Amino acid sequence: MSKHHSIRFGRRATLGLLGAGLAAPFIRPAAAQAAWPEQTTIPDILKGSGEVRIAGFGGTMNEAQIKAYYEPFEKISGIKVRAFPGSDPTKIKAMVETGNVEWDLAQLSRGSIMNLQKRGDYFEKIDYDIIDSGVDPAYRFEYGLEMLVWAQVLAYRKDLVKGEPKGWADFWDTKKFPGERAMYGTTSGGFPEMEFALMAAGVPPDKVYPIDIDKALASYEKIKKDVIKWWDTGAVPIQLLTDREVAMTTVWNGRMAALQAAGVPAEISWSQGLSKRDAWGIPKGAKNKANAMKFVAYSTMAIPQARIAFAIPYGSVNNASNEYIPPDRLAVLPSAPDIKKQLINYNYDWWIDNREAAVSRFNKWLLS
Amino acid sequence: MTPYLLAAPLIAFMIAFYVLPVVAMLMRSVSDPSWTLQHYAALPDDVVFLKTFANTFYTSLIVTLASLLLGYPVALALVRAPRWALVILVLIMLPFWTSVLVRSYAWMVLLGRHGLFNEALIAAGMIDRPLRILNTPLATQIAMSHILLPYMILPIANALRQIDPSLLRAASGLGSPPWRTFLQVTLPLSMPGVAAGVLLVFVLALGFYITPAMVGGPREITISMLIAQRVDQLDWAYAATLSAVLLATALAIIGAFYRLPGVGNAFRMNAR
Amino acid sequence: MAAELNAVNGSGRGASVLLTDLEKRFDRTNAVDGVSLDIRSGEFLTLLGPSGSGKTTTLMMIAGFETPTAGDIAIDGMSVVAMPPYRRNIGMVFQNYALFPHLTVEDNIGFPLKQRGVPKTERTKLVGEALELVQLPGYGGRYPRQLSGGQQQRVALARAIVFKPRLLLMDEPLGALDKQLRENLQLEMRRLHADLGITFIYVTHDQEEALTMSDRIAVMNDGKVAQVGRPEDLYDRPCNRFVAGFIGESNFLPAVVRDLEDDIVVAECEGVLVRALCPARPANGTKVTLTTRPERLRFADTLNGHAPQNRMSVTVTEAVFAGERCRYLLRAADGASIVLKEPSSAAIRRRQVGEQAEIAWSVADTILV
Amino acid sequence: MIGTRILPATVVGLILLFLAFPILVVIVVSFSSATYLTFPPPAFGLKWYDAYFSSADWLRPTWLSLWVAGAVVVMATLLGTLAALGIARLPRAARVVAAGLVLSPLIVPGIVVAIGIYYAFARYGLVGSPVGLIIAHTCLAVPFVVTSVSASLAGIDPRLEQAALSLGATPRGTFFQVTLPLIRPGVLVGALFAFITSFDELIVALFISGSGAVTLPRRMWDDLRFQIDPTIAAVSTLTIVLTVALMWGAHLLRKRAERQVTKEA
Repeated sequence: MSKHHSIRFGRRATLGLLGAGLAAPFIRPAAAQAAWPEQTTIPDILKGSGEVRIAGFGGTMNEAQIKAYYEPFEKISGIKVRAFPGSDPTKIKAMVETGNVEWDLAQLSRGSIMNLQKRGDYFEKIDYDIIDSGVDPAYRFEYGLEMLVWAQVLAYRKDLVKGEPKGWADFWDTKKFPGERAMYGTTSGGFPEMEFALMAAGVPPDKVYPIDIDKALASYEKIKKDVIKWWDTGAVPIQLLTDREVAMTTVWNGRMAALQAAGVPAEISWSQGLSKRDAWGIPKGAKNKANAMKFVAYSTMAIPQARIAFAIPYGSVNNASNEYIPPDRLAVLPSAPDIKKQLINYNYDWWIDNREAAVSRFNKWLLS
Repeated sequence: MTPYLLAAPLIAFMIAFYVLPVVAMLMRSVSDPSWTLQHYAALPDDVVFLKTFANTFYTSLIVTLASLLLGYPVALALVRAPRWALVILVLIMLPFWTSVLVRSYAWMVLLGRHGLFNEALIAAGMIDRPLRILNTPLATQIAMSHILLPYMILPIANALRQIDPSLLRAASGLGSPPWRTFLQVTLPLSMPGVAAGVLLVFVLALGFYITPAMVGGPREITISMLIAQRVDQLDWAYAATLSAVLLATALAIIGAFYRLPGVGNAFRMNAR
Repeated sequence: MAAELNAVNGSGRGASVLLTDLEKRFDRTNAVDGVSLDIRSGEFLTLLGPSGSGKTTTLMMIAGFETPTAGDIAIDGMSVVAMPPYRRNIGMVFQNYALFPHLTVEDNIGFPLKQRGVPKTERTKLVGEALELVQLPGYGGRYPRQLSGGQQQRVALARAIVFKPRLLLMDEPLGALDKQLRENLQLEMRRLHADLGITFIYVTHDQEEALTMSDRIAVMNDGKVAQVGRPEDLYDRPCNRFVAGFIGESNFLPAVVRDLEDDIVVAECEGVLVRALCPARPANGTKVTLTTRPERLRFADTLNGHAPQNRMSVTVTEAVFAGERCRYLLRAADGASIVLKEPSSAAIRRRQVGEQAEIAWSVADTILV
Repeated sequence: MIGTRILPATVVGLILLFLAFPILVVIVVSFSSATYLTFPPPAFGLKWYDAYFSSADWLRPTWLSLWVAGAVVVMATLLGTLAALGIARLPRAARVVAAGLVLSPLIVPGIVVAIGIYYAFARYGLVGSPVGLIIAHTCLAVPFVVTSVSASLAGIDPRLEQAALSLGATPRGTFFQVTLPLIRPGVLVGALFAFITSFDELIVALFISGSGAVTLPRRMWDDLRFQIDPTIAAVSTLTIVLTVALMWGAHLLRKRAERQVTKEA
């Protein structure tokens, strides 16, 4: 029974892992209506034999990935895919250190991968020779390749908020938009949304990084008493909106569509949101490293990237994907051109170097 | 020799599969990155740690008191009302079978400003505007008490069951009114059970994490959350340090309690 | 030696038990401190003493639940110190019955038979006989909790004798029962003892019970045997103040030895000379204590010619009528308090408080301790 | 007079309501037609039960959890009962050490246990298999067995064991014919707790069930992190129904056994 109180709630809600939860059963019937694009050929270099063991986040995310690229890859490449749930940087660390590398590929975030890499050699380098040219250079890095785009944005209840809040100044303005707020906290490995605090204080989106922690905390101070919950996992703000506990909150975009489909009058305001990404990383010493590389290359091609968006509202890292996605679907993806330009790119590099300081300063401020 | 032989398989099993792994993890508090006590030395100046520790203690204390106040009458009923014993027992045990995650969501649904509780109070005309309970420390205390109540009830019921009924008859035979019999006979004799329950609930409450995170107030951070944060940041030395402190605290409390007469004996949890 | 005794007694049904310098230390205290006892075959011996006197510890050592720190226990001439309890073949009845709550009466009584591999049909027969013996026929199917205290005690007894042990140990077996029931069961145990002819070792702190039931009593105090003897010997000839005080009521009077006549001591007590029996030969001038039983004292004027040798003048300070007898508290010349119990009779005049009187008693009832 | 009876009954009733109400909410929500958790539900239906029973993704973890928990019950009850018997007879100092060791899983934070066990089990080659789960869960379940059995043992009159020995039962015979039947309720309660401990364990399972050995709590977790739909309420309700049925069944069996005895007598 001791585990009841020790369940790690947001253990994997770290860095890019946040993306996992966007795997809501996003209007599954609707997704099935439109015809999914099919990839019919691949370069021979991506073909092979044997297997590749891929760790994802399980649940509906896993279902989406199976349909979007695990099954097609098996068919077209001859490499068998075995999917595991529960990807987690702490496990990668333990696996590599004990030499018991169970996975050939793991869904993580650039932050998790670089943070581990900073402490030792935990990942294989990515072979960019075989990566599709459509993959935006912004998503490429030495020890991993980003493969899924999602967003951390402002959401509000239309029946509790009059007008359309746009950006963080509005979120902070509790006179113009009265009502309780909720924001992402640090409780179990979360990252304070200092970017939002800075933009609320008037810092232009392109000047947010490097983050001025003092300034961010001073800005937070203005909204502290209105934030009734510092949430630590994606389900909480959704439930808070559902129950009318808050008028406005930050959310991960994935679950919002399902909420709207269920009839809750909630809306996303994309403006000044953060664009975050999940990435593939190959654990050091993976047995099927070559197959993993092939799969990374395949899954970031335009069509597989487009297919995932049919199952869940995630964006693509491949610039060519958008043409395979129907416009009405594209309209809810963070990678849609209209939305992408409203978002700012989350700076993993700054957070890797400053996470501990930022989090402990935030903790101290919160408790003061 | 036989007692040692009987205990040996379990002790060996636990040393191999539990103690060594956990000790290895805790050792990181002094061996990471090199042999040092700096992680411990830094704690007294660590404001976040101190406040969190105080908050965790305070919450555990409140929850223990609440569980005691709520648990004692139920334990008494369990023992004194044999006809209802099974029903009461089932109601006590039910929460055990419901995932804590699920129960926390149930509390969110119940305690919210538009939740059942507030709606009922408003409908009854007792309040005009909804009370804020969810996302406050009170919600944490309610939900944690709910989870831990069985751990209080069972030891107390055990102690009550062992009281010789003839003592109670004797007391009432001597003209003692029921409340005085309770205060002078039942309560003192059930103290070992109370102590065991208090100990168990307090120690378990120290490690809570998920419930405060889900239903608690904006400034509630517990030691376990802090540990989880640091594990996530791959700062395992600090996580191990906090774990060791939590463990030492729990052990110290248990040690202090074990000195009380009868507690060791009453540290039991059988339902019947 | 025990074997010899056995041969002398000629009884094969009961075991003889010989305790030699038996000792049991717990931490620093000697619970049993050099007990030697020679218990004859077929005897009903009671270990009597206040709580903490070592009687139960002695019994537990005989049963095999405690190992002696020193000394020896021999049953029928064979040392059993190294023998585990389950091989000693001793029946035992415990204070709180110790019936197995999960077994029926039948299974409880059949338990020792089952351990000995007695086949089921035989077992049923023997259990039935045992139930007859303790007058509980037809109770075999019940569980202990469905029986009264007295019934449980009978079942415990049946269970302890059903396998025909040669020695039966009983640890305050009647302690938890009410007075009426105790007295019934005391008689029943005597009867059983007579019928079975096996050796009984009985522990109690109740002197009346000990006196009623035992062939011999070993009075224990502070881990030692204070005196062993037949009930009447202990009562009439207590050899020390503890025994005199523990068994029955006694008057203790300070005295000084003045003369010796054969086996009789003449002592000065409360201003008069009193004669007392004494096995020892104390020198003149020795300070001693005389004991007498209150019921052996008489008011001299009620004695119709019969003239005990010891006499003394007293004042009545308290008079209590207690049904079958009257109890007087008297003050002697030098101020000692004396209790006198007189059988009540409408024919005898009751004394008043403040009245002067002379009391008398026989030399045989006066012991010097 | 009436007040002295009704007032305590009301208080106890309210406390029991407090215990039961969240569970009732879970049960009601499991019959909800809504796709999110809300109470009271807008309408009722069985769609979440349908979702559960028609999904191998739910049924497979259920079976795995059931048989892992079953194995844990066997291991923990066996090891724990033996140890409780031994610990009770140890000298004081050894007893305190052994008890501290056995009870420690109650107080070590789960995350520390999980990481520690992961490292060790990786070395032992136990990660990713049900065997590893069973071993780890056994460690976590054992304290409940030991405390429960110890309590039962402490409640046994030592004279019963002495009586058995005096009646000719060997120490072995005494154990099987007297001690064991007497501690059976404690053993059963311990076994029950062991089952729940394993059946509801998440944190260690998250770490060491790696290679596809997905247990039910873990499956719930994967679902719960980001979406809250009533399937988990349906799963919880099924567990509750099963438990109540088991407890009631045991009660009826005991009742019947007692009634038979009374009839014979």
